[in-house]
Amino acid sequence: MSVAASTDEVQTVVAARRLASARTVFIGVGRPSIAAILARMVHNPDLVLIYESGTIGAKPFHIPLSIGDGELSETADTVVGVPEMFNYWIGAGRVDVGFLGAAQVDRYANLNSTVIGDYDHPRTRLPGAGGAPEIASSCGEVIVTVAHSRRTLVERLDFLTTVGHGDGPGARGRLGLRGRGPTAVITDLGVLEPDPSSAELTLTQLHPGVTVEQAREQTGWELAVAERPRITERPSDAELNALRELLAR
Amino acid sequence: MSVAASTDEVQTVVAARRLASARTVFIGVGRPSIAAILARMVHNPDLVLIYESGTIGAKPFHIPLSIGDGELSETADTVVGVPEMFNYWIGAGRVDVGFLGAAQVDRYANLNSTVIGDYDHPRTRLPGAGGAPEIASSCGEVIVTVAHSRRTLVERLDFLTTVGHGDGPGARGRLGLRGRGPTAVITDLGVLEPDPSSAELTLTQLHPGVTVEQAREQTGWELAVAERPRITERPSDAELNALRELLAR
Amino acid sequence: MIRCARDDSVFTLRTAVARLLHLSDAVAELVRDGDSVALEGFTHLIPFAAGHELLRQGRRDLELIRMTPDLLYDQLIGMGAARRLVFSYGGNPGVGSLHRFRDAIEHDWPHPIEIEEHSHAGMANRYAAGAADLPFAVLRGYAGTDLVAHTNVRFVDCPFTGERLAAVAALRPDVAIVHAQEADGDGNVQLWGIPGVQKEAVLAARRSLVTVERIVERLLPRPGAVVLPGWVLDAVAVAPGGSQPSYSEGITRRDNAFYRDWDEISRDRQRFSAWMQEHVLGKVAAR
Amino acid sequence: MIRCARDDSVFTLRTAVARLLHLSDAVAELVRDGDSVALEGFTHLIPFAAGHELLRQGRRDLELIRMTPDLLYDQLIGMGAARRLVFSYGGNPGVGSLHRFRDAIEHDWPHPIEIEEHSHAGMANRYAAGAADLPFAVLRGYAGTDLVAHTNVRFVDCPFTGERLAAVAALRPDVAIVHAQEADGDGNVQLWGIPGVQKEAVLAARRSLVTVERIVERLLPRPGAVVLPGWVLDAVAVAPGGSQPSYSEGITRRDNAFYRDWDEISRDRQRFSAWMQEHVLGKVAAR
Repeated sequence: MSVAASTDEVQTVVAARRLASARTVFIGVGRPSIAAILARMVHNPDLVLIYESGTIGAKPFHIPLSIGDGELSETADTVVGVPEMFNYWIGAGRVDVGFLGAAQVDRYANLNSTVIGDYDHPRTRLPGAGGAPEIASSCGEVIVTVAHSRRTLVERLDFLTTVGHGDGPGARGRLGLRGRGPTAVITDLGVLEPDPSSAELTLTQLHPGVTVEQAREQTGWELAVAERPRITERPSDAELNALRELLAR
Repeated sequence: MSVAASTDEVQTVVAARRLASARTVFIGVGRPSIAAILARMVHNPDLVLIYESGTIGAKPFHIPLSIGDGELSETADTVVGVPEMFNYWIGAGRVDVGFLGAAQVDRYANLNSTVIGDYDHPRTRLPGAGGAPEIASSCGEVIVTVAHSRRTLVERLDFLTTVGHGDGPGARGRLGLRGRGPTAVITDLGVLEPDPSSAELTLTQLHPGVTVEQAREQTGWELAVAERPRITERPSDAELNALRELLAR
Repeated sequence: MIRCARDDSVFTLRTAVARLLHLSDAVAELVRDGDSVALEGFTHLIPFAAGHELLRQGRRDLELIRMTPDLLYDQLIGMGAARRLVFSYGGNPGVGSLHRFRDAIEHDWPHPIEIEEHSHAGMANRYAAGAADLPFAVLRGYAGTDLVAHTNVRFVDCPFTGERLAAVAALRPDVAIVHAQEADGDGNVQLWGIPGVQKEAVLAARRSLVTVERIVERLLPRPGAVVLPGWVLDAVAVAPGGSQPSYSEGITRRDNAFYRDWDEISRDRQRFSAWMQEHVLGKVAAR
Repeated sequence: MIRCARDDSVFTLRTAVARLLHLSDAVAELVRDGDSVALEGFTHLIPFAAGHELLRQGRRDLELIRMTPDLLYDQLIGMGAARRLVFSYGGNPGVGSLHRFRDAIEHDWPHPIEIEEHSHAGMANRYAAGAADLPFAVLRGYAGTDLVAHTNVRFVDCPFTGERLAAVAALRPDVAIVHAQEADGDGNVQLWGIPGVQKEAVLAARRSLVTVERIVERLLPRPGAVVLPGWVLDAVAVAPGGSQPSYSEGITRRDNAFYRDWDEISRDRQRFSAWMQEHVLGKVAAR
């Protein structure tokens, strides 16, 4: 049968599972797109994929390289302009789940995708905000996928591009943000979820073979750990075959 | 040859002539629509007709009963939604000439299309503002067509629905209005134009056979009269034949 | 459909598609006495069949929202279904007055009616703000007019230029009802021709119903079409000819003769009531 | 095209149609050194041919406005044409960094560049405000982010609810350049597929140029099309393949391989310069 799942594959499969009961998901390219297409293949054939290029209900067969690939507009239920997309669809809170990546994530799931280093003299200039701030402030919930490393999961962001849970409990409400904010940070080691009372990201799930110590070591702050972290269910044959088939298309 | 022109026909022909060099005109139904179609037939085949239903570049063969008749959308260069029409096209000042009617007009070409009598207990409830206020505040210029009578050309409006020249010189600027405002009020007796210095409507043109006295008598304020009012050039055979052909379609 | 982002139980109410209901069931379920209701359609695609069903079911005390009340709201007002009217142009296009609208305002018949009126630009921006779930919209308008003293408009200063602009409050109707040419089995809706403010009205409303001329296997993309995904709608109901005497581009034609006839029919209270009894109350919704 | 309503001599500059020009003539006439220039196209329909012509004509000191700088602005920045960049996402979509963009910001190469960055929602609303000739737009955004301290955003209170909203200033570029599938002889333009913010960019700009794949006798209405009447444009220029390596839906395909290759080509200053010399400066605009 199939070769055992790689950490990369596990991360994507776990992300896809999170979309099993969602109606609509807002995605960019890369892993979020792969996870959403996989979710449509395996868990949730009615899942509505929305890309910021304006394609609503896109049904890509291939993994798109850009959010504006022709296959997205050609298969969409409807295609709208960018102002309409952000005002009538994202801003209005019509989307259940927003998928985001980031260069840095802090313990409250705030995100940096702007600069590493000082803003005016950056060590690394990143692409910038794009749609992330409003996706995070308007979607029903947000799922973040990043690599689990001290470079990414940091004590302090170099720049706060996108508000997750701000400075902790109640911050979203004080800032006038809608939706529940980040509900999961899915890494190649496990899943971090905000603690219901402190809003701090807590290790609640470990991928097969990963130890709490490894996760702690790769986290840039003193990582809170759930009493009994769940162990990720291994990717099923159906999930893995679908994912590999998709990547091979 | 043709029967002599009626006062109604003269009024329409004079309105159409005003569109001889316009690029774009915003029109409602009734006389403005007839005048604009006539202008396309006789003077200005490239005239772009814009109706508030969102039809840009409509080329109606028949006189539409409503601003949303199918013939308008079917022949238009493009059809846009109502918010876009008012924001991107009218509000942005893209239209040369706006054509308006009204139940009452005052000496500064302000218009009432809301009520006759008191607002809360009106003698006659009129349709209301529609697109008129923003047409008058955004188009390059405004042409008003009304019947010439004391009931219509009044000393004091019962309700100021649409600002023409406000309370006189400089008023439009003070209110932040764009465009030149009303440049002509075309009636069945002649044409009133705002005096360049006082902004007060002044009789500058009389239709054939009409006297200054008749016009004065039918105006609800002491009508200013130009030193030597022009006499309207009689409708040509081309104009009259086209108008009658249009009305007979 | 649910307001997903304003609710902690995001997924519990989820429906992936709009339900296909009989018009009478849809109206019974979605519209309640006292609701604010927007039946939109700018000259084109006016949802007459749904409006008539409101009357047959005896809905009362409604706040009726519509840019152009047209014959449909003239009928609803004349039958006493409206508590309040929010509008921007209350005429019979190209014909003249809406007599029932006038009679209600001028003579409180059949009962007094509250009004809130705006310009078209104001109403369009109010819907657009509602569709974006913003509390207000800005536009250049209202300045210098008597509307300022008689409607709900405020002014804000541009924080960049200092220019004073009008601000209008978002419209958030309890229910929006619009008519379209077609829907597919999942309740995805397509309309084409003059699009008006229907998309905004539906997206601004808490609940929504679309009546359609027909159900098709699959929506064939059309030039100038507006597509409303089924997941933003609550219900779709088939109502062939449901926009008459308005029209559905490509399927029915505007009955301009009826618009002219309405002037006479509606002028007299008794003739109006008799006409409504015979042509509306005495009928049932098409299946 | 003229700004009709802001000018007393309304008709004197009138042109009923956009002029059909050769691309090099259009760029020479419409774009000046120091201009603010928006070359728009959201992944789809990016006007590469026109941008390359800007470089061949040696335009300098430009304020480059674009939501997604993409490869095109990477090239313009790397060649030293930009004084300032206004944007919301400066990456190579699906691939990674824009190396010339990074090199300019991180190492001032080939010279320092000023930046103003926003979120997509902010940029889109800035264009929409420009298209409506309003000074600003409101949206829910920016609150709580470090962007507030580093960009041009202010806050206004809703005069109805008191809610605090972000306000962004209208974009009014000196010139907008977009690419479309086709135009007719009067310069009426039609584009379809992902529409992005091109309509807004053109309507917000003082001058505008549209490059097209082809001229057709008559625009055949297409599903999902945006039509720009010739009278709102200054010039139309034929540029077949003019959006490559981006694409023109239905005519060309996105060259994803080139987007990947660009990562290597652009990483090194010399290799970049040599590539530009060979593939851009050494060519002439297609006739």
